[in-house]
Amino acid sequence: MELTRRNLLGATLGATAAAPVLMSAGAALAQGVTPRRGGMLTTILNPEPPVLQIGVNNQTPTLIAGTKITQGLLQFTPKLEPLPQLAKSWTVSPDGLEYVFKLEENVTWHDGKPFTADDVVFSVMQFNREVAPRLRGVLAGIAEATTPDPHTARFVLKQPFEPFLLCFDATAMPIVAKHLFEGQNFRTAPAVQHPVGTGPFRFVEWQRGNFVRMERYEGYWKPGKPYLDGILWRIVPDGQSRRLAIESGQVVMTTATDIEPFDIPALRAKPNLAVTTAGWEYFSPLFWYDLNQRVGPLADKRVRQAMSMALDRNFIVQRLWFGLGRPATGPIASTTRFYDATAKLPPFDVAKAKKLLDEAGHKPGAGGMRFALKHLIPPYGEIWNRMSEYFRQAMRQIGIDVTLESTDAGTWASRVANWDYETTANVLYQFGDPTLGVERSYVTSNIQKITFTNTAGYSNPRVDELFQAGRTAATAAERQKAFSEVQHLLVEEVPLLWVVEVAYPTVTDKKLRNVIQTGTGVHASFDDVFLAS
Amino acid sequence: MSAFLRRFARNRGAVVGAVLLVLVIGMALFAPLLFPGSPWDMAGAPFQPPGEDGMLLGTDSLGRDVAAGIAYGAQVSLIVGAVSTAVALLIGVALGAVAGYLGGWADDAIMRFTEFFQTIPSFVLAILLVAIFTPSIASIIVAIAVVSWPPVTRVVRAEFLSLRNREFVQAAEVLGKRPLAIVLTDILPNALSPIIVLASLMTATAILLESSLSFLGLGDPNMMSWGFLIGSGRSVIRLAWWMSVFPGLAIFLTVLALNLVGEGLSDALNPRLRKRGAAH
Amino acid sequence: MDASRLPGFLLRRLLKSALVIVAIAICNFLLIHAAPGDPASVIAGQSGSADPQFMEQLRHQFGLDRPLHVQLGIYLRDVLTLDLGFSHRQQMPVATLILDRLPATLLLTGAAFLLAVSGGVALGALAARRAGTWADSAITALALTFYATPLFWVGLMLVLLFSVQLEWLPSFGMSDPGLDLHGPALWWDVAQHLVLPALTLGLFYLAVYARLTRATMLEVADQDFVKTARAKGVPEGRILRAHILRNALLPVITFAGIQAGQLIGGSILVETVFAWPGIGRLAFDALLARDYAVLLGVFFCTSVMVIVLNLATDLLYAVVDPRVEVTG
Amino acid sequence: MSLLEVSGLTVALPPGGDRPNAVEGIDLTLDAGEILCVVGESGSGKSMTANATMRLLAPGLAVRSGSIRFDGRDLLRLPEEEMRRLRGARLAMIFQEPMTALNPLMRVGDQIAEALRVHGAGNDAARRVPELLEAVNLPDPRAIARSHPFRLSGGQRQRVMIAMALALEPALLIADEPTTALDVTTQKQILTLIREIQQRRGTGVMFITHDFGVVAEIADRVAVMQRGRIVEQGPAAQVLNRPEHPYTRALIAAVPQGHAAARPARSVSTETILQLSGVRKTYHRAGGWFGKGVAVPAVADADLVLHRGETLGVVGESGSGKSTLARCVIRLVTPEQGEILFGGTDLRPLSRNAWMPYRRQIQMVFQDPFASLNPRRTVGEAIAEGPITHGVPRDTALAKARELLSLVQLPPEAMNRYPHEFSGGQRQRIGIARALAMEPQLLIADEPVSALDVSVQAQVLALLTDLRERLGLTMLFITHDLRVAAEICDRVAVMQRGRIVEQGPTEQVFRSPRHPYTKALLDSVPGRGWVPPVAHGIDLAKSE
Repeated sequence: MELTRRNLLGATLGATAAAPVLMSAGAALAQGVTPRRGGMLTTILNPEPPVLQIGVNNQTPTLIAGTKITQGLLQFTPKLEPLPQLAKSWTVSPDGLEYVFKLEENVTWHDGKPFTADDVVFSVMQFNREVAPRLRGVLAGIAEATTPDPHTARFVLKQPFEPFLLCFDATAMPIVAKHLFEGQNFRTAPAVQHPVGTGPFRFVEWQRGNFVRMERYEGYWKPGKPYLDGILWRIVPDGQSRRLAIESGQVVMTTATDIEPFDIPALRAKPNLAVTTAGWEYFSPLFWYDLNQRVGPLADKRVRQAMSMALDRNFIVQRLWFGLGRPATGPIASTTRFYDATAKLPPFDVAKAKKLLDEAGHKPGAGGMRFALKHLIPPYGEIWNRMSEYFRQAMRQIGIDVTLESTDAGTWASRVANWDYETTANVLYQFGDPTLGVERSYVTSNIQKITFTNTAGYSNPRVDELFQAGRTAATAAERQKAFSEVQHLLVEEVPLLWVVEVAYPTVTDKKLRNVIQTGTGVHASFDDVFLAS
Repeated sequence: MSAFLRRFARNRGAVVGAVLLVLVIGMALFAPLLFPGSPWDMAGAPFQPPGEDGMLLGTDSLGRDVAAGIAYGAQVSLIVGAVSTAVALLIGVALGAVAGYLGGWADDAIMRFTEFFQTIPSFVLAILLVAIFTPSIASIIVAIAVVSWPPVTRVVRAEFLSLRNREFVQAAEVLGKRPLAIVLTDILPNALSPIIVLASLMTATAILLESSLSFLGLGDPNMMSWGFLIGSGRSVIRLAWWMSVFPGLAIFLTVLALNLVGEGLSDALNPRLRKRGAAH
Repeated sequence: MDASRLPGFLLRRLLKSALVIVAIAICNFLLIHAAPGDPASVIAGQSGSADPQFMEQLRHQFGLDRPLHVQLGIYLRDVLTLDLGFSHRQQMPVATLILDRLPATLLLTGAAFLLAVSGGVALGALAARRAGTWADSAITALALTFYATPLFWVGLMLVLLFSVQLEWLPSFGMSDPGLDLHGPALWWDVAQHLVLPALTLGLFYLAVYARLTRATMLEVADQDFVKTARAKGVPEGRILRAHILRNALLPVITFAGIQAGQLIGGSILVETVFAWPGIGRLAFDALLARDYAVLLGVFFCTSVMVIVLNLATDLLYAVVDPRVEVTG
Repeated sequence: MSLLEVSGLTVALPPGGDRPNAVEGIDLTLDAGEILCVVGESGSGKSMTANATMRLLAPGLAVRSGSIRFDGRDLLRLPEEEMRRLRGARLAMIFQEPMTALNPLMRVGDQIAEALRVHGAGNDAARRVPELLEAVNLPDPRAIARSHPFRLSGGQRQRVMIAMALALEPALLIADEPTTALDVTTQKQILTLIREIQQRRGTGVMFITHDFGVVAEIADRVAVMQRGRIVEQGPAAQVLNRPEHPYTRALIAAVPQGHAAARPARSVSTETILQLSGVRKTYHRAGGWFGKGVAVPAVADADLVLHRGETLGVVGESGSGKSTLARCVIRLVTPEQGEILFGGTDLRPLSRNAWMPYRRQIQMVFQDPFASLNPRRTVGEAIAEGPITHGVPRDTALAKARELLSLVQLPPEAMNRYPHEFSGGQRQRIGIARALAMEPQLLIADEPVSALDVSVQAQVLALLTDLRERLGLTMLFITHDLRVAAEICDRVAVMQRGRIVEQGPTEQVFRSPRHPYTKALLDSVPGRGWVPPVAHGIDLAKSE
């Protein structure tokens, strides 16, 4: 399948820096509206992030707001093809070891200093290497990073790594100013509190608990952009207030979890609002119930299969998520590369689930209960509580007595990291590729006392082998083979109870144009977003 | 006793309160009969308005019966209210009795301690305690008790202080009765009326406190309380008003009932005040 | 009270307040140590990694390897120099976070307090004056209703009515930063935003004051000196103002001092419902994240506010009531 | 035409009272320059009559019929505003409780000025207020005017009340028990003051009192009330000395004679049962957190001797330390110094346990019959409780209690009833029975009759006298009432500000007092010149 990769690279190699701009302008013209310069975009930031520097913090609100200030080398289409951002073009050597990025010239930081390849190498080799644990393994595979000229950055890998380019999105590999971070503690440097980037908007003011204000950076490297005068992020902690804000026009955009799923149907009905779930393909968040395999009954495959069969995924998607998203079919989301539609979980079947439990030797005891489990509720809001409550009721139906434990974010993270839980729930991003975002939850080598690793403690040598094969295979076809097999295997073993492929809604006022253009959606820099009059 | 009942019955509000309270207690006791099964069961389609689908008060976001939730919630709210009040009374009466009976430095020390607790914003302290000791029915009860005993101490101390100098207590002392016997047979029985009145008001406050804690997400996740219902209904208030309105009404009526009963008790146990009330 | 004795009185009260503040600081310290897991593990939990070396480093950094009384000493020194600790979640000193939010809370609680006191006293006085009439019954019933209704529920219902149905008032925030207002326009905007939260927070306490005022006025009205005033031919209106109300206000003042703390506590609920950017909201966010440094900071700060208010009411009481024991 | 003519006044009680009308068919006249005493026991309706005249009846009480004509106009039919203009200007009133009758938050001068101002005479208040205060014999009127009421003593406050009442020179002054709450020396001064002012200005005074001594002191004419009706009315001399109505006669007969000489001296043993020497008790008022406490000496170096079978009276005004002294003896109060020898043992240093045997030997009867019994225990339990505490079997103790009830002239059914079912006099009998249940040698009686109406007072005193003889009791009798002391005590000790200033046989002390304070006290006894006519054969028992 060499061709596929060639085609992909060919398409992007041919792309010019102006292409996306023309595309979006074209799209706008097609709707009969010329981009209008001016106007403030008011939107919501929720929950209020601690800082706005991507990398230092990687929570969704930080990423959404931070990408307007800080940029990456590339961005990605909904099909996960690379598009230029700070890199205007790039080449990959045929052996897949050498990556050369040609950078935009005339780019300046918000403090006026020029942006060069030194910044890129610093960001990749030092800043992100330290602050981004997820990429540490990938970055450790870089043998050499050089700057042949101030506008060229060259990376040589120790061995081929097919998804390497996917790591260069602003959300994964933010490019920061070397002169502001070098020699400092990256987490406490002054630039963390007052972020400086190359993006279309510069940070102006943050009244904590109230709002964050960004203004157009007049020295932005794309002439004539951005169209907007600035962005005002209001901090609205209450869900109903957020809904009211978008309905009443006090804000013109909401993102991610701003609007609760149950409010979406009403908002869809509003003629002046547009609701879309596009723009999350790069992340493909997958929701699952996490089962600690070290807990007695959960080590038994049959018990896990029974639990999986007790979940009515259609009900969950329709009733709890109000149709936002799709029932999960396996460990890899359907929007992620190498998804195999033939690997499918067995359907909802309570009777069969009970039979499986009987077979596993868990006969119903007093009160019809077979055994008891605790469930640690992730403290992230409404939908999580509902999902945990659903889990308890679904499990009780097949005779598993689930008790809920509530906790706080810190304790939740530390208990999950320390394997100190029986069951819980989680959502993980897949970052477009199984090697980047799926492998980590299943391989034996990643059983670590750190969150977002294989904390469930699932271990299967064959699964380890297959993920390794998928990681190192040089061609997409070879990778597909490995990943198909692993999907079939995992669907059989159900180490985790995959439930929903989450699709977060973006609600916009129809005056607001060009919002969702890429596979990262509202994480784009918004340099071509405008408010139609 | 019958005179007391007559006096109590003369207060119309108190009778209404007592009837309401009996209804709420009955609802709590008979919840398993009225709504067999768990209030957490998904009994119908989600977000059914009241009356539809056989659900008297509608269903919530998981299709759970709001009416069942309110009935079972009465159990939790009443238990939390009663137990935390009992604990607070235990602390408050003990401290107040010691302070009022012994006087002197013990009184001084206890009163400083009490003032200190009254200075601390009680709701903030309750939140802190529940947060630190993780939300569970036990931690909620302890937190509510910890913030609600100071008024008891004050009232009991004042009563003891005044009763301590009453002649019948002095007479008991002159007869050679032991201090503990005097406290238990002479002073405490005569200090009971304000304590009973206070207890009914405290139960009301405890129910409000519990609902506030639950509303902030500090409820016991395995206990369907009224505060939990409002908290979970709050975000969908425009979609399903019944989810927050009915539990809110349940809290309102119960707290109102307890207050009315408290006032009735106060009047009935305190004929002097009743007369004053009637005189105007 | 004689004006000449005021400084001494003030000094004694200040000393007493200082002692209470120290006691609260100690209480804070004990609470941190009562939390399951030591502060290091709490913070480690928040940063999502619990590597033993990191924990050791944190323990050393916080002096947790020192004896308890030394730690207490350090903590007290920090608190007294207004160092309330550092929020590792917000990456900011707790004192800065709180000071940023304090004005909003003061505005909200101040407005609610004024509403509660003025409205409550007025309604209570009216009810007492008209005791036994329909006006009294209506006021009493209203007060009882507000008294028995959960604060947050009232807030929700007000939003439903005034923001959602009638669209008269904004339902959240303190101002509309999108309008970029300044001067009087900004104040007007803030005032509009203030109405619902202040009403929500104030109504409960308005009920409390109305009930208290009514009860004490009826009690005072029964006292001998009121009869004296009547016997010397003082008109009813003046009896009400100069004799009854003035005496009835004494318990109201005392109570206002005591419940100031509850008002601040209530602001947590109201600020959450109305997205008011005050310390109540800060506390709620800290609560969700179990950011204990901030929570305890808010706890300490609100306690100090209560002490200051108590001091103020004591002074006011001393000025109003000549009988106050100046030794208090 | 009289200044005030009350005729056929009937005031209804709210339903559920012990009688339908508080007062019924009251006819009274009062002329200018005359003092009319309305006298009666508690609940007789005398205050109600006064309040009705001012139209200051508590809500819920309504005038059912009758008229009150003042200056020819019927007050009951005046519009409220007109009535208000009369109050304070033409009609004035002073009350019983000087401690609560003034607004605590207002300066005294302002309160007097207010009386002037509301009647349009506020302009010269600055001049008039000190004048008025001076007229009621208050020292340094300007300083007093600037004071708040709590700085003044009870007597001073009552003077302020009088100054305020007289500010606009009213034609009629109604005084509702104005001296009842005051000490006898102060009472004397206030009575003199009222008399003086009334004579100087020709004011008509309606004076409400329960005390025949006061009546004898001040009245021109007397109206006697019983259960809401006037039973006898006439010139003072006639009613006091030749009462016609049986009730009046009974009341007057109950007034203690006040003349020790009238009674033969009793023979008393010389065995010393109690000896106090150098007893001292100081109270410390707490000074708050950082304030200094204030030391108040309550008893200072008291020496006393009490012989077996003797009754020693301790007399003095309120605050003189007489009650504290009694409480020191029975260890309700721990004195810090001195010796309390009881049968040769010093009780002062004894521990609580070591005191226990003496609890049986020394007992006490308290002042307030309403406060001295635990409302939640039956009478039988209350009486038997002491012996049971001391190890007497329950049955024996209860049987004994029954006997004691008959001894204090109460029916045996009383055993199972609660205190609130009894009248004040009956409760005091229960209190006495409770004390006697311990079979004490020494009985301390702390003002045992001062809270009782005069007729009941006589019965309780008679009971005590009787028991004393029959049981051979030794008594320490605390009282502020010199007439009572004279009636029952063999010897008296006079206390003033914590010190015993004089002691000796009752007759000797009363007849030829040596200490000036004793003299002043005796001079202050109201109606000192009046000797109640002895009226034997009148049955008082019915009045309970």
